[in-house]
Amino acid sequence: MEDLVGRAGCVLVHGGSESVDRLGKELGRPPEFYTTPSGVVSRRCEPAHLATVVLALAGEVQTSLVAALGRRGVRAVGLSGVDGRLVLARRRSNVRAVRDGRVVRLADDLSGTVETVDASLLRGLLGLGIVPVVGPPAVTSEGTVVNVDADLIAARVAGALGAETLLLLTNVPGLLREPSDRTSVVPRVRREELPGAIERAGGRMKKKLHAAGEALEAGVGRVVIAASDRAHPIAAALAGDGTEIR
Amino acid sequence: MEDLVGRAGCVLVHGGSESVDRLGKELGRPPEFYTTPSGVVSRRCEPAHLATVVLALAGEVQTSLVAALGRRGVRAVGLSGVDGRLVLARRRSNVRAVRDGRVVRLADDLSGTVETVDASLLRGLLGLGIVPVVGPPAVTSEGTVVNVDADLIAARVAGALGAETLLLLTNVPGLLREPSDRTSVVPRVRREELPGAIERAGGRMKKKLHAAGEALEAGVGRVVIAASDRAHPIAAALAGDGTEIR
Amino acid sequence: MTECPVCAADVESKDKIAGEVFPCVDCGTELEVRALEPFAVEPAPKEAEDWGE
Amino acid sequence: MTECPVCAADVESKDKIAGEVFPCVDCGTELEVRALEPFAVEPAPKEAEDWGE
Repeated sequence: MEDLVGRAGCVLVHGGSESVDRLGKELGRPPEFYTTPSGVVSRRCEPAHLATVVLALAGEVQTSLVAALGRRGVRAVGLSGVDGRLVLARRRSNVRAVRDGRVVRLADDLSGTVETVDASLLRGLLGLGIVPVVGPPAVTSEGTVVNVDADLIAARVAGALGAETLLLLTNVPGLLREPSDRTSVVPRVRREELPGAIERAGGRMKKKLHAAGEALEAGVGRVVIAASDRAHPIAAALAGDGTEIR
Repeated sequence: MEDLVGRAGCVLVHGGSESVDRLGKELGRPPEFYTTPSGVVSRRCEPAHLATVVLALAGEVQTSLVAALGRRGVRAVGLSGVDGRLVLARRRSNVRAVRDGRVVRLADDLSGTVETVDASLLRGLLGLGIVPVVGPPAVTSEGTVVNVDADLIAARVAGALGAETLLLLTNVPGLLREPSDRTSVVPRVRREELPGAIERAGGRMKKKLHAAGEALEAGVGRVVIAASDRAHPIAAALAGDGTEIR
Repeated sequence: MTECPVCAADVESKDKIAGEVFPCVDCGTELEVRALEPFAVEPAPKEAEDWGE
Repeated sequence: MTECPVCAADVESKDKIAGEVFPCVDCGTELEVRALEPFAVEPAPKEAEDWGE
Protein backbone atom coordinates (compact mmCIF):
# COMPACT_ATOMS: atom_id res chain seq x y z
CA MET A 1 0.00 0.00 0.00
CA GLU A 2 2.81 2.47 0.97
CA ASP A 3 4.24 1.82 -2.48
CA LEU A 4 1.41 3.76 -4.07
CA VAL A 5 2.18 6.93 -2.10
CA GLY A 6 3.43 9.69 -4.40
CA ARG A 7 3.00 7.66 -7.60
CA ALA A 8 1.09 9.66 -10.20
CA GLY A 9 -1.07 8.13 -12.89
CA CYS A 10 -1.78 4.85 -11.12
CA VAL A 11 -4.97 2.80 -11.30
CA LEU A 12 -5.42 -0.01 -8.76
CA VAL A 13 -7.56 -2.95 -9.93
CA HIS A 14 -8.54 -5.52 -7.32
CA GLY A 15 -10.33 -8.86 -7.10
CA GLY A 16 -11.10 -10.46 -3.74
CA SER A 17 -12.38 -14.03 -4.09
CA GLU A 18 -11.32 -14.77 -0.48
CA SER A 19 -13.65 -12.01 0.76
CA VAL A 20 -16.41 -13.20 -1.57
CA ASP A 21 -16.10 -16.80 -0.36
CA ARG A 22 -15.93 -15.82 3.32
CA LEU A 23 -19.00 -13.58 3.03
CA GLY A 24 -20.82 -16.27 1.07
CA LYS A 25 -20.25 -18.71 3.93
CA GLU A 26 -21.40 -16.09 6.48
CA LEU A 27 -24.57 -15.65 4.44
CA GLY A 28 -25.10 -19.39 4.30
CA ARG A 29 -24.45 -19.57 0.56
CA PRO A 30 -20.90 -20.85 0.15
CA PRO A 31 -19.46 -20.69 -3.39
CA GLU A 32 -20.43 -23.51 -5.74
CA PHE A 33 -18.09 -24.74 -8.44
CA TYR A 34 -18.76 -26.45 -11.75
CA THR A 35 -16.62 -28.16 -14.35
CA THR A 36 -16.99 -27.19 -17.99
CA PRO A 37 -17.08 -29.96 -20.60
CA SER A 38 -13.38 -29.11 -21.34
CA GLY A 39 -12.47 -29.62 -17.68
CA VAL A 40 -12.07 -26.02 -16.49
CA VAL A 41 -13.27 -25.68 -12.88
CA SER A 42 -15.06 -22.39 -12.23
CA ARG A 43 -17.08 -20.64 -9.61
CA ARG A 44 -20.81 -20.70 -10.29
CA CYS A 45 -22.19 -17.20 -10.75
CA GLU A 46 -25.90 -17.58 -10.22
CA PRO A 47 -27.80 -14.43 -9.02
CA ALA A 48 -27.18 -15.13 -5.30
CA HIS A 49 -23.43 -15.44 -5.90
CA LEU A 50 -23.37 -12.21 -7.92
CA ALA A 51 -25.11 -10.47 -5.00
CA THR A 52 -22.32 -11.77 -2.72
CA VAL A 53 -19.68 -10.50 -5.17
CA VAL A 54 -21.26 -7.01 -5.16
CA LEU A 55 -21.46 -6.91 -1.37
CA ALA A 56 -17.91 -8.17 -0.84
CA LEU A 57 -16.04 -6.33 -3.61
CA ALA A 58 -17.95 -3.07 -4.27
CA GLY A 59 -18.78 -2.87 -0.56
CA GLU A 60 -16.21 -4.33 1.79
CA VAL A 61 -12.94 -4.69 -0.19
CA GLN A 62 -13.19 -1.40 -2.07
CA THR A 63 -14.17 0.69 0.97
CA SER A 64 -11.33 -0.76 3.06
CA LEU A 65 -8.78 -0.28 0.23
CA VAL A 66 -9.87 3.34 -0.27
CA ALA A 67 -9.82 4.02 3.48
CA ALA A 68 -6.37 2.42 3.87
CA LEU A 69 -5.01 4.51 0.98
CA GLY A 70 -6.61 7.61 2.50
CA ARG A 71 -4.83 6.96 5.81
CA ARG A 72 -1.55 7.06 3.85
CA GLY A 73 -2.45 10.35 2.20
CA VAL A 74 -3.41 8.78 -1.13
CA ARG A 75 -6.73 10.22 -2.36
CA ALA A 76 -8.53 7.23 -3.90
CA VAL A 77 -12.02 6.63 -5.29
CA GLY A 78 -13.57 3.18 -5.57
CA LEU A 79 -15.34 2.24 -8.81
CA SER A 80 -16.92 -0.95 -9.96
CA GLY A 81 -17.40 -1.54 -13.66
CA VAL A 82 -21.01 -0.44 -13.17
CA ASP A 83 -19.99 3.06 -12.06
CA GLY A 84 -20.26 5.41 -15.03
CA ARG A 85 -20.52 2.23 -17.16
CA LEU A 86 -16.75 2.04 -16.76
CA VAL A 87 -16.46 -1.63 -17.80
CA LEU A 88 -18.86 -2.88 -20.47
CA ALA A 89 -19.11 -6.64 -20.65
CA ARG A 90 -20.94 -9.28 -22.67
CA ARG A 91 -22.91 -11.73 -20.60
CA ARG A 92 -21.89 -15.31 -21.24
CA SER A 93 -25.01 -17.01 -22.55
CA ASN A 94 -23.49 -20.40 -23.20
CA VAL A 95 -21.91 -21.44 -19.91
CA ARG A 96 -21.97 -25.22 -19.78
CA ALA A 97 -21.26 -27.65 -17.01
CA VAL A 98 -21.09 -31.40 -16.63
CA ARG A 99 -23.81 -32.62 -14.22
CA ASP A 100 -24.52 -36.30 -13.57
CA GLY A 101 -22.50 -37.09 -16.66
CA ARG A 102 -24.64 -34.84 -18.88
CA VAL A 103 -23.81 -31.47 -20.40
CA VAL A 104 -26.14 -28.74 -19.14
CA ARG A 105 -26.32 -25.02 -19.91
CA LEU A 106 -26.30 -22.77 -16.82
CA ALA A 107 -28.99 -20.39 -18.10
CA ASP A 108 -29.04 -18.25 -14.91
CA ASP A 109 -25.27 -17.66 -14.95
CA LEU A 110 -24.36 -13.99 -14.55
CA SER A 111 -20.70 -14.06 -15.51
CA GLY A 112 -19.40 -12.06 -18.44
CA THR A 113 -16.37 -11.20 -20.50
CA VAL A 114 -14.94 -7.67 -20.66
CA GLU A 115 -15.63 -5.90 -23.94
CA THR A 116 -14.59 -2.27 -23.45
CA VAL A 117 -13.33 0.10 -20.75
CA ASP A 118 -14.31 3.76 -20.83
CA ALA A 119 -11.07 5.62 -20.17
CA SER A 120 -12.74 9.09 -19.97
CA LEU A 121 -13.94 8.57 -16.38
CA LEU A 122 -10.53 7.24 -15.32
CA ARG A 123 -8.72 10.16 -17.02
CA GLY A 124 -11.15 12.58 -15.34
CA LEU A 125 -10.34 11.20 -11.88
CA LEU A 126 -6.61 10.95 -12.61
CA GLY A 127 -6.80 14.59 -13.70
CA LEU A 128 -8.20 15.47 -10.25
CA GLY A 129 -5.16 13.76 -8.69
CA ILE A 130 -7.25 10.80 -7.61
CA VAL A 131 -6.21 7.12 -7.70
CA PRO A 132 -9.10 5.10 -9.15
CA VAL A 133 -9.59 1.75 -7.32
CA VAL A 134 -11.46 -0.48 -9.76
CA GLY A 135 -13.01 -3.87 -9.26
CA PRO A 136 -15.75 -6.22 -10.48
CA PRO A 137 -18.61 -6.38 -11.25
CA ALA A 138 -19.17 -4.97 -14.75
CA VAL A 139 -22.33 -4.13 -16.71
CA THR A 140 -23.71 -5.22 -20.10
CA SER A 141 -24.97 -2.77 -22.70
CA GLU A 142 -28.55 -3.63 -21.61
CA GLY A 143 -27.59 -2.70 -18.04
CA THR A 144 -27.34 -6.18 -16.53
CA VAL A 145 -24.74 -6.45 -13.76
CA VAL A 146 -22.36 -9.37 -14.44
CA ASN A 147 -19.25 -10.71 -12.77
CA VAL A 148 -15.99 -10.54 -14.72
CA ASP A 149 -12.40 -11.59 -14.05
CA ALA A 150 -10.43 -8.85 -12.27
CA ASP A 151 -7.22 -9.62 -14.20
CA LEU A 152 -9.10 -9.07 -17.46
CA ILE A 153 -10.44 -5.75 -16.14
CA ALA A 154 -6.84 -4.79 -15.32
CA ALA A 155 -5.67 -5.72 -18.81
CA ARG A 156 -8.41 -3.68 -20.49
CA VAL A 157 -8.02 -0.70 -18.15
CA ALA A 158 -4.28 -0.66 -18.94
CA GLY A 159 -5.04 -0.90 -22.65
CA ALA A 160 -7.70 1.82 -22.59
CA LEU A 161 -5.29 4.20 -20.84
CA GLY A 162 -2.38 3.26 -23.11
CA ALA A 163 -0.41 2.27 -20.03
CA GLU A 164 3.27 1.62 -20.32
CA THR A 165 3.22 -1.15 -17.70
CA LEU A 166 0.61 -3.48 -16.22
CA LEU A 167 1.63 -5.13 -12.96
CA LEU A 168 -0.25 -8.32 -12.02
CA LEU A 169 0.65 -8.75 -8.35
CA THR A 170 -0.20 -12.11 -6.88
CA ASN A 171 0.80 -14.67 -4.23
CA VAL A 172 3.58 -16.20 -6.33
CA PRO A 173 6.80 -14.45 -7.39
CA GLY A 174 6.00 -14.93 -11.11
CA LEU A 175 5.49 -17.71 -13.68
CA LEU A 176 7.31 -20.66 -12.11
CA ARG A 177 9.14 -23.20 -14.22
CA GLU A 178 8.38 -25.71 -11.43
CA PRO A 179 5.08 -24.71 -9.72
CA SER A 180 6.19 -26.09 -6.35
CA ASP A 181 9.54 -24.24 -6.44
CA ARG A 182 9.16 -20.52 -5.69
CA THR A 183 12.73 -19.90 -6.81
CA SER A 184 12.08 -21.17 -10.34
CA VAL A 185 10.75 -17.82 -11.65
CA VAL A 186 10.80 -17.50 -15.44
CA PRO A 187 12.32 -13.99 -15.82
CA ARG A 188 11.12 -13.28 -19.33
CA VAL A 189 8.34 -14.50 -21.65
CA ARG A 190 8.38 -13.08 -25.15
CA ARG A 191 4.99 -12.33 -26.66
CA GLU A 192 5.23 -15.15 -29.17
CA GLU A 193 5.99 -17.64 -26.36
CA LEU A 194 2.80 -16.69 -24.48
CA PRO A 195 0.37 -19.17 -26.11
CA GLY A 196 2.66 -22.06 -25.13
CA ALA A 197 3.05 -20.72 -21.61
CA ILE A 198 -0.76 -20.42 -21.30
CA GLU A 199 -1.11 -23.98 -22.53
CA ARG A 200 1.29 -25.33 -19.89
CA ALA A 201 0.07 -23.16 -17.01
CA GLY A 202 -2.80 -24.09 -14.72
CA GLY A 203 -5.35 -22.39 -12.41
CA ARG A 204 -4.98 -18.71 -11.66
CA MET A 205 -1.66 -18.43 -13.55
CA LYS A 206 -3.35 -19.53 -16.79
CA LYS A 207 -5.79 -16.64 -16.39
CA LYS A 208 -3.06 -14.13 -15.55
CA LEU A 209 -1.07 -15.10 -18.64
CA HIS A 210 -4.29 -14.87 -20.66
CA ALA A 211 -4.87 -11.35 -19.25
CA ALA A 212 -1.25 -10.43 -20.03
CA GLY A 213 -1.85 -11.40 -23.65
CA GLU A 214 -4.99 -9.27 -23.79
CA ALA A 215 -3.08 -6.31 -22.34
CA LEU A 216 -0.27 -6.54 -24.91
CA GLU A 217 -2.87 -6.87 -27.65
CA ALA A 218 -4.57 -3.70 -26.32
CA GLY A 219 -1.27 -1.84 -26.71
CA VAL A 220 0.22 -2.04 -23.20
CA GLY A 221 4.05 -1.79 -23.30
CA ARG A 222 4.84 -4.66 -20.92
CA VAL A 223 3.25 -6.84 -18.27
CA VAL A 224 5.01 -8.00 -15.13
CA ILE A 225 3.62 -10.85 -13.01
CA ALA A 226 5.23 -10.53 -9.57
CA ALA A 227 4.76 -11.19 -5.85
CA SER A 228 2.45 -8.96 -3.83
CA ASP A 229 3.42 -10.21 -0.37
CA ARG A 230 6.63 -8.18 0.23
CA ALA A 231 7.68 -4.73 1.34
CA HIS A 232 7.62 -2.71 -1.88
CA PRO A 233 5.86 -4.93 -4.38
CA ILE A 234 5.29 -2.16 -6.96
CA ALA A 235 8.86 -0.87 -6.97
CA ALA A 236 10.23 -4.43 -7.17
CA ALA A 237 7.86 -5.41 -10.00
CA LEU A 238 8.58 -2.23 -11.96
CA ALA A 239 12.26 -3.12 -11.65
CA GLY A 240 11.40 -6.43 -13.32
CA ASP A 241 11.62 -8.67 -10.20
CA GLY A 242 9.10 -11.24 -11.46
CA THR A 243 8.11 -12.48 -14.91
CA GLU A 244 8.23 -9.75 -17.54
CA ILE A 245 6.11 -10.29 -20.64
CA ARG A 246 6.54 -8.12 -23.73
CA MET B 1 -35.69 7.23 -11.05
CA GLU B 2 -37.03 8.37 -14.50
CA ASP B 3 -37.29 11.83 -12.98
CA LEU B 4 -33.51 12.13 -12.95
CA VAL B 5 -33.21 11.58 -16.71
CA GLY B 6 -32.02 14.74 -18.46
CA ARG B 7 -31.59 16.75 -15.24
CA ALA B 8 -28.16 18.37 -15.16
CA GLY B 9 -26.31 19.19 -11.98
CA CYS B 10 -28.02 16.64 -9.75
CA VAL B 11 -26.46 14.73 -6.87
CA LEU B 12 -28.39 11.78 -5.45
CA VAL B 13 -27.79 11.03 -1.76
CA HIS B 14 -29.22 7.79 -0.38
CA GLY B 15 -29.55 5.97 2.91
CA GLY B 16 -30.91 2.43 3.07
CA SER B 17 -31.58 1.31 6.65
CA GLU B 18 -34.06 -1.35 5.38
CA SER B 19 -31.24 -2.97 3.34
CA VAL B 20 -28.85 -2.68 6.27
CA ASP B 21 -31.35 -4.29 8.65
CA ARG B 22 -32.24 -7.08 6.19
CA LEU B 23 -28.58 -7.89 5.52
CA GLY B 24 -27.83 -7.75 9.24
CA LYS B 25 -30.50 -10.39 9.85
CA GLU B 26 -29.15 -12.54 6.98
CA LEU B 27 -25.69 -12.32 8.57
CA GLY B 28 -27.13 -13.28 11.95
CA ARG B 29 -26.42 -9.88 13.46
CA PRO B 30 -29.75 -8.03 13.47
CA PRO B 31 -29.60 -4.32 14.36
CA GLU B 32 -29.43 -3.47 18.06
CA PHE B 33 -31.01 -0.30 19.41
CA TYR B 34 -30.21 1.75 22.49
CA THR B 35 -31.88 4.62 24.27
CA THR B 36 -29.86 7.71 25.14
CA PRO B 37 -30.32 9.25 28.60
CA SER B 38 -32.55 11.88 26.93
CA GLY B 39 -34.79 9.18 25.48
CA VAL B 40 -33.69 9.16 21.82
CA VAL B 41 -33.78 5.61 20.42
CA SER B 42 -30.92 4.91 18.03
CA ARG B 43 -29.31 2.08 16.15
CA ARG B 44 -26.15 0.76 17.79
CA CYS B 45 -23.13 1.22 15.56
CA GLU B 46 -20.57 -1.17 16.93
CA PRO B 47 -17.90 -2.44 14.45
CA ALA B 48 -20.02 -5.38 13.23
CA HIS B 49 -22.93 -3.07 12.43
CA LEU B 50 -20.65 -0.65 10.58
CA ALA B 51 -19.41 -3.58 8.48
CA THR B 52 -23.04 -4.37 7.62
CA VAL B 53 -23.64 -0.72 6.69
CA VAL B 54 -20.65 -0.74 4.32
CA LEU B 55 -21.74 -4.00 2.69
CA ALA B 56 -25.37 -2.93 2.28
CA LEU B 57 -24.96 0.73 1.29
CA ALA B 58 -21.58 1.03 -0.48
CA GLY B 59 -22.10 -2.44 -1.95
CA GLU B 60 -25.69 -3.43 -2.64
CA VAL B 61 -27.77 -0.21 -2.61
CA GLN B 62 -25.26 1.95 -4.45
CA THR B 63 -24.49 -0.62 -7.18
CA SER B 64 -28.18 -1.25 -7.85
CA LEU B 65 -28.98 2.51 -7.92
CA VAL B 66 -26.12 3.18 -10.34
CA ALA B 67 -27.11 0.21 -12.53
CA ALA B 68 -30.78 1.27 -12.55
CA LEU B 69 -29.81 4.83 -13.54
CA GLY B 70 -27.50 3.42 -16.23
CA ARG B 71 -30.40 1.42 -17.72
CA ARG B 72 -32.25 4.72 -18.10
CA GLY B 73 -29.30 6.37 -19.82
CA VAL B 74 -28.18 8.34 -16.74
CA ARG B 75 -24.42 8.00 -16.26
CA ALA B 76 -23.95 7.73 -12.49
CA VAL B 77 -21.02 6.99 -10.20
CA GLY B 78 -21.43 5.71 -6.65
CA LEU B 79 -19.39 7.31 -3.89
CA SER B 80 -19.35 6.75 -0.17
CA GLY B 81 -18.00 9.48 2.06
CA VAL B 82 -14.75 7.48 2.19
CA ASP B 83 -14.18 7.84 -1.57
CA GLY B 84 -11.75 10.71 -2.17
CA ARG B 85 -12.41 11.65 1.50
CA LEU B 86 -15.63 13.19 0.18
CA VAL B 87 -17.36 13.39 3.58
CA LEU B 88 -15.19 14.13 6.61
CA ALA B 89 -16.81 13.34 9.91
CA ARG B 90 -16.01 13.54 13.58
CA ARG B 91 -16.41 10.28 15.44
CA ARG B 92 -18.80 10.57 18.35
CA SER B 93 -16.77 9.70 21.43
CA ASN B 94 -19.49 10.28 24.01
CA VAL B 95 -22.40 8.09 22.88
CA ARG B 96 -24.32 7.12 26.02
CA ALA B 97 -27.06 4.63 26.60
CA VAL B 98 -29.23 3.56 29.50
CA ARG B 99 -28.53 -0.08 30.44
CA ASP B 100 -30.08 -1.81 33.46
CA GLY B 101 -31.02 1.63 34.72
CA ARG B 102 -27.41 2.89 34.55
CA VAL B 103 -25.85 5.32 32.12
CA VAL B 104 -23.03 3.71 30.12
CA ARG B 105 -20.74 5.09 27.43
CA LEU B 106 -20.64 3.02 24.22
CA ALA B 107 -16.86 3.26 23.74
CA ASP B 108 -16.82 1.04 20.60
CA ASP B 109 -19.48 3.07 18.80
CA LEU B 110 -18.49 4.00 15.24
CA SER B 111 -21.08 6.63 14.44
CA GLY B 112 -20.09 10.18 13.60
CA THR B 113 -21.35 13.61 12.68
CA VAL B 114 -20.65 15.22 9.33
CA GLU B 115 -18.06 18.01 9.48
CA THR B 116 -17.22 18.91 5.88
CA VAL B 117 -17.96 17.81 2.32
CA ASP B 118 -15.28 18.18 -0.37
CA ALA B 119 -17.14 19.69 -3.31
CA SER B 120 -14.16 19.44 -5.72
CA LEU B 121 -14.69 15.71 -6.41
CA LEU B 122 -18.42 16.25 -6.93
CA ARG B 123 -17.80 19.21 -9.26
CA GLY B 124 -15.23 17.15 -11.17
CA LEU B 125 -17.76 14.35 -11.78
CA LEU B 126 -20.60 16.78 -12.55
CA GLY B 127 -18.24 18.40 -15.05
CA LEU B 128 -17.88 15.01 -16.77
CA GLY B 129 -21.67 14.86 -17.07
CA ILE B 130 -21.88 12.25 -14.33
CA VAL B 131 -24.53 12.05 -11.58
CA PRO B 132 -22.78 11.37 -8.26
CA VAL B 133 -24.71 8.87 -6.10
CA VAL B 134 -23.51 9.47 -2.54
CA GLY B 135 -24.16 7.52 0.62
CA PRO B 136 -22.76 6.64 4.04
CA PRO B 137 -20.32 5.80 5.50
CA ALA B 138 -17.96 8.75 6.00
CA VAL B 139 -14.36 8.98 7.26
CA THR B 140 -12.64 10.87 10.09
CA SER B 141 -9.52 12.96 9.58
CA GLU B 142 -7.51 10.05 11.06
CA GLY B 143 -9.00 7.75 8.44
CA THR B 144 -11.48 5.85 10.61
CA VAL B 145 -14.63 4.80 8.76
CA VAL B 146 -17.75 5.93 10.66
CA ASN B 147 -21.47 5.80 9.99
CA VAL B 148 -23.31 9.12 9.54
CA ASP B 149 -26.89 10.14 8.90
CA ALA B 150 -27.70 10.24 5.17
CA ASP B 151 -29.97 13.30 5.52
CA LEU B 152 -27.07 15.20 7.11
CA ILE B 153 -24.78 14.15 4.23
CA ALA B 154 -27.44 15.48 1.84
CA ALA B 155 -27.62 18.78 3.70
CA ARG B 156 -23.86 19.24 3.67
CA VAL B 157 -23.46 18.15 0.02
CA ALA B 158 -26.13 20.71 -0.95
CA GLY B 159 -24.37 23.36 1.09
CA ALA B 160 -20.91 22.57 -0.28
CA LEU B 161 -22.22 22.84 -3.86
CA GLY B 162 -24.22 26.01 -3.10
CA ALA B 163 -27.35 24.20 -4.26
CA GLU B 164 -30.49 26.17 -4.86
CA THR B 165 -32.74 23.35 -3.65
CA LEU B 166 -32.37 20.28 -1.44
CA LEU B 167 -35.13 17.71 -1.80
CA LEU B 168 -35.58 15.29 1.11
CA LEU B 169 -37.77 12.58 -0.42
CA THR B 170 -39.31 10.19 2.05
CA ASN B 171 -42.29 7.92 2.70
CA VAL B 172 -44.55 10.72 3.93
CA PRO B 173 -45.84 13.62 1.82
CA GLY B 174 -44.17 16.23 4.07
CA LEU B 175 -44.30 17.50 7.65
CA LEU B 176 -47.76 16.47 8.83
CA ARG B 177 -49.75 18.58 11.20
CA GLU B 178 -51.39 15.32 12.37
CA PRO B 179 -48.87 12.45 11.94
CA SER B 180 -51.62 9.91 11.28
CA ASP B 181 -53.28 12.08 8.62
CA ARG B 182 -51.34 12.08 5.31
CA THR B 183 -53.49 14.95 4.04
CA SER B 184 -52.40 17.29 6.86
CA VAL B 185 -49.21 18.44 5.07
CA VAL B 186 -47.78 21.70 6.41
CA PRO B 187 -47.07 23.55 3.10
CA ARG B 188 -44.56 26.02 4.42
CA VAL B 189 -42.17 26.30 7.41
CA ARG B 190 -40.28 29.54 7.71
CA ARG B 191 -36.71 29.26 8.92
CA GLU B 192 -37.45 30.87 12.26
CA GLU B 193 -40.29 28.36 12.87
CA LEU B 194 -37.93 25.40 12.36
CA PRO B 195 -36.70 24.99 15.99
CA GLY B 196 -40.30 24.71 17.19
CA ALA B 197 -41.15 22.23 14.43
CA ILE B 198 -38.10 20.13 15.34
CA GLU B 199 -39.18 20.20 18.97
CA ARG B 200 -42.67 18.92 18.13
CA ALA B 201 -41.62 16.36 15.52
CA GLY B 202 -40.60 12.79 16.29
CA GLY B 203 -38.55 9.94 14.80
CA ARG B 204 -37.22 10.32 11.25
CA MET B 205 -39.05 13.64 10.69
CA LYS B 206 -37.16 15.25 13.58
CA LYS B 207 -33.90 14.32 11.84
CA LYS B 208 -35.09 15.54 8.44
CA LEU B 209 -36.08 18.92 9.88
CA HIS B 210 -32.72 19.04 11.67
CA ALA B 211 -30.97 18.33 8.34
CA ALA B 212 -33.09 21.00 6.63
CA GLY B 213 -31.86 23.53 9.19
CA GLU B 214 -28.24 22.51 8.56
CA ALA B 215 -28.77 22.92 4.81
CA LEU B 216 -30.23 26.43 5.12
CA GLU B 217 -27.39 27.32 7.46
CA ALA B 218 -24.92 26.05 4.85
CA GLY B 219 -26.45 28.45 2.32
CA VAL B 220 -28.93 26.23 0.46
CA GLY B 221 -31.81 28.29 -1.03
CA ARG B 222 -34.70 26.08 0.09
CA VAL B 223 -35.45 22.60 1.32
CA VAL B 224 -38.52 20.61 0.34
CA ILE B 225 -39.60 17.51 2.29
CA ALA B 226 -41.89 15.51 0.02
CA ALA B 227 -43.14 12.04 -0.87
CA SER B 228 -40.86 9.66 -2.82
CA ASP B 229 -43.46 7.01 -3.58
CA ARG B 230 -45.16 8.55 -6.63
CA ALA B 231 -44.64 8.90 -10.37
CA HIS B 232 -42.48 12.01 -10.65
CA PRO B 233 -41.34 12.72 -7.12
CA ILE B 234 -38.59 15.20 -8.12
CA ALA B 235 -40.76 17.30 -10.43
CA ALA B 236 -43.57 17.37 -7.84
CA ALA B 237 -41.22 18.32 -5.00
CA LEU B 238 -39.53 21.03 -7.07
CA ALA B 239 -42.99 22.44 -7.74
CA GLY B 240 -43.38 22.64 -3.94
CA ASP B 241 -45.79 19.68 -3.51
CA GLY B 242 -44.65 18.90 0.06
CA THR B 243 -43.32 21.02 2.92
CA GLU B 244 -41.12 23.86 1.72
CA ILE B 245 -38.64 25.27 4.23
CA ARG B 246 -36.80 28.54 3.58
CA MET C 1 -42.08 -36.36 -25.83
CA THR C 2 -41.82 -33.25 -27.98
CA GLU C 3 -40.59 -32.28 -31.46
CA CYS C 4 -37.24 -30.97 -32.61
CA PRO C 5 -37.87 -27.27 -33.44
CA VAL C 6 -35.56 -27.60 -36.47
CA CYS C 7 -36.55 -30.89 -38.17
CA ALA C 8 -39.75 -31.79 -36.28
CA ALA C 9 -38.37 -35.22 -35.35
CA ASP C 10 -39.58 -36.73 -32.07
CA VAL C 11 -37.52 -35.80 -29.05
CA GLU C 12 -37.66 -38.17 -26.09
CA SER C 13 -37.92 -36.63 -22.59
CA LYS C 14 -37.03 -39.88 -20.84
CA ASP C 15 -34.19 -39.35 -18.26
CA LYS C 16 -33.35 -35.86 -19.58
CA ILE C 17 -32.40 -33.31 -16.86
CA ALA C 18 -33.19 -29.59 -16.75
CA GLY C 19 -30.81 -27.49 -18.85
CA GLU C 20 -29.37 -30.55 -20.55
CA VAL C 21 -27.79 -29.92 -23.94
CA PHE C 22 -27.93 -32.79 -26.41
CA PRO C 23 -27.99 -33.35 -30.19
CA CYS C 24 -31.27 -34.04 -32.04
CA VAL C 25 -31.03 -37.72 -33.06
CA ASP C 26 -32.23 -36.80 -36.61
CA CYS C 27 -30.71 -33.50 -37.64
CA GLY C 28 -27.96 -33.26 -35.03
CA THR C 29 -28.92 -29.73 -34.01
CA GLU C 30 -27.83 -29.04 -30.46
CA LEU C 31 -30.99 -28.77 -28.36
CA GLU C 32 -31.42 -27.60 -24.78
CA VAL C 33 -34.05 -28.75 -22.26
CA ARG C 34 -35.86 -25.53 -21.32
CA ALA C 35 -38.53 -27.27 -19.19
CA LEU C 36 -39.38 -30.76 -18.00
CA GLU C 37 -43.07 -30.30 -17.17
CA PRO C 38 -44.25 -29.89 -19.88
CA PHE C 39 -41.15 -31.11 -21.71
CA ALA C 40 -39.84 -28.32 -23.95
CA VAL C 41 -36.62 -27.91 -25.93
CA GLU C 42 -35.02 -25.11 -27.91
CA PRO C 43 -31.89 -24.88 -30.06
CA ALA C 44 -28.94 -24.33 -27.72
CA PRO C 45 -26.93 -21.09 -28.17
CA LYS C 46 -24.08 -21.57 -30.62
CA GLU C 47 -21.31 -19.43 -29.10
CA ALA C 48 -18.00 -21.08 -28.41
CA GLU C 49 -17.58 -22.28 -24.82
CA ASP C 50 -16.00 -19.55 -22.76
CA TRP C 51 -13.34 -19.43 -20.14
CA GLY C 52 -14.65 -20.15 -16.70
CA GLU C 53 -14.72 -16.95 -14.59
CA MET D 1 -12.08 -0.38 44.99
CA THR D 2 -9.98 2.25 43.24
CA GLU D 3 -9.33 5.99 43.49
CA CYS D 4 -10.90 8.93 41.73
CA PRO D 5 -8.21 10.11 39.25
CA VAL D 6 -9.19 13.74 40.00
CA CYS D 7 -9.55 13.92 43.80
CA ALA D 8 -8.13 10.53 44.86
CA ALA D 9 -11.29 9.71 46.84
CA ASP D 10 -12.18 6.02 47.10
CA VAL D 11 -14.36 4.73 44.28
CA GLU D 12 -16.44 1.63 45.01
CA SER D 13 -16.65 -1.06 42.32
CA LYS D 14 -19.62 -2.79 43.94
CA ASP D 15 -22.46 -3.40 41.38
CA LYS D 16 -20.87 -1.11 38.77
CA ILE D 17 -21.23 -2.34 35.14
CA ALA D 18 -18.74 -2.02 32.26
CA GLY D 19 -18.81 1.42 30.61
CA GLU D 20 -20.96 2.88 33.36
CA VAL D 21 -20.74 6.64 33.74
CA PHE D 22 -21.27 8.01 37.24
CA PRO D 23 -20.23 11.00 39.36
CA CYS D 24 -17.38 10.74 41.93
CA VAL D 25 -19.12 10.91 45.31
CA ASP D 26 -16.53 13.46 46.51
CA CYS D 27 -15.65 15.84 43.71
CA GLY D 28 -18.57 15.09 41.39
CA THR D 29 -16.35 14.55 38.35
CA GLU D 30 -18.06 12.26 35.85
CA LEU D 31 -16.13 8.99 35.83
CA GLU D 32 -16.40 6.03 33.47
CA VAL D 33 -15.76 2.35 34.28
CA ARG D 34 -13.00 1.36 31.82
CA ALA D 35 -12.52 -2.14 33.29
CA LEU D 36 -14.03 -4.33 35.97
CA GLU D 37 -11.17 -6.78 36.55
CA PRO D 38 -9.11 -5.00 37.79
CA PHE D 39 -11.56 -2.18 38.52
CA ALA D 40 -10.40 0.96 36.71
CA VAL D 41 -12.06 4.32 36.08
CA GLU D 42 -11.21 7.40 34.03
CA PRO D 43 -12.85 10.82 33.70
CA ALA D 44 -15.70 10.46 31.15
CA PRO D 45 -15.45 12.55 27.93
CA LYS D 46 -17.10 15.93 28.39
CA GLU D 47 -18.73 16.52 24.96
CA ALA D 48 -22.42 17.25 24.96
CA GLU D 49 -24.58 14.19 24.23
CA ASP D 50 -25.13 13.85 20.52
CA TRP D 51 -28.07 12.99 18.33
CA GLY D 52 -28.52 9.28 17.92
CA GLU D 53 -27.58 8.20 14.32
